[in-house]
Amino acid sequence: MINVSVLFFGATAEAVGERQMEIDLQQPTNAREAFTEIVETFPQLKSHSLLYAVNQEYAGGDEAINDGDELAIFTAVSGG
Amino acid sequence: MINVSVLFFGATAEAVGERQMEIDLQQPTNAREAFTEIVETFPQLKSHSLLYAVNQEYAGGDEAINDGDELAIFTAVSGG
Amino acid sequence: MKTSFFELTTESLNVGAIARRVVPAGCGATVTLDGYVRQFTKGRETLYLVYEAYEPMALREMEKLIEQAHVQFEISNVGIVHRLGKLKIGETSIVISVSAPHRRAAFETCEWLIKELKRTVPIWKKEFYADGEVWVEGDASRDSQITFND
Amino acid sequence: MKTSFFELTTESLNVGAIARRVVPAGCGATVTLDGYVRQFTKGRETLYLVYEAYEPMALREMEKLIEQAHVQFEISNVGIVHRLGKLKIGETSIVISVSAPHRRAAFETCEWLIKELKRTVPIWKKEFYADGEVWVEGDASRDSQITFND
Repeated sequence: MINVSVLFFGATAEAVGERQMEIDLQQPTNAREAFTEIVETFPQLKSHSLLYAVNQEYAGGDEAINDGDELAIFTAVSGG
Repeated sequence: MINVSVLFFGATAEAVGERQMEIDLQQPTNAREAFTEIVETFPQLKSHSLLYAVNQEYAGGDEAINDGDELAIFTAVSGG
Repeated sequence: MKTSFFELTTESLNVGAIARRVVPAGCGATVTLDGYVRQFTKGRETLYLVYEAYEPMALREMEKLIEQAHVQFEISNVGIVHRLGKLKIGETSIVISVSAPHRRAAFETCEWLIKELKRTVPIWKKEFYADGEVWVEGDASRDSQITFND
Repeated sequence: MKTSFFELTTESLNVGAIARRVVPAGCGATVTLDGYVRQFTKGRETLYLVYEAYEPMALREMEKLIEQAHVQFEISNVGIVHRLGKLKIGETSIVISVSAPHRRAAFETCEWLIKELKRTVPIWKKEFYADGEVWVEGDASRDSQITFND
């Protein structure tokens, strides 16, 4: 088991009802597997088009996930 | 004879030593003829690439020149 | 990076002061984009906005944009300041200011930066209307977007 | 012309204030060009500058540029302010600010306006160096330029 932080912003924070949580995961193979598991836990996220980040970098899916990592799930950005 | 004002700016004012003068001209056929006559009076202007205006509009050369008109002779602009 | 800078702030933005900070002595022109809260979007009246950021990641992404701009364009300095929190109608949300020896590069870089910022920097806008509120979702055109939850 | 404006002034220019004056409620972005006195031009050090204008004609030409911009581009407002008289290094000589519903038009129009202003508006710059002074002559690329004194 590894422990990761998961951050939500804007629409995803509103959908999940939390801005940050600690989650235990079976050691995932990669970011794709980790995020898929998290989104299954919060199916209300599925109505959004989601972006993912690992340790403050956009994740392509193949990144390794390690204990203590900071994961983030958010919708397409709308700053400017 | 008609009487016109002639204005000079920047490099042309410096070359002529005046910023404004009243000049009497034999009724010129057009702006080309008027400006040619003025420039002949101040040959020191010939070392510059000159632009001309009649009554605060760029002159193409064919404009009529009338008594009381405001003529101007200046170099390519360098504002900005 | 020279004297380029990138900041997030909840204070109101002074466009002229930000534009001035990117000016080096040898430079010819500064181009500044000033984005602000519109009163009407598609006919609907906005009362106010709230901007929220994933702050450390937003700053990293802004820094990357500036680094990339210095590689791609002949520029001197860049300043990017994005405001966060609640903004009233007409208040400035973002200022991007680019100085360059030649104005063409300043225009090009400034336009490139706002386009990229809207695509990559993790900041979100919530619009508050008389009859509701909504988190605006971007057009999700990031190249590397992953949709593996589908 | 909406609330567009064009001015000549011997006072110092406040870039932010000028940018702000062109902002209408429905508009999305303002792009501002801020041109200022360079310290070095082709390696030669400028001490200060003097700008001189054929004022009434300059204002007419600026007005024409703004009218033409409103015809050619999808913009809201334009502000052009050119400073005259003596300017120190780093001081702003010109501000052109364009607001538009879409930023592309604001960038495009602002760039077009400075290019045209440098070509058509009768304003001249005199550079003062440690060892001399010179009236700068533009590149004389006006379409209608007449050279009948040759």
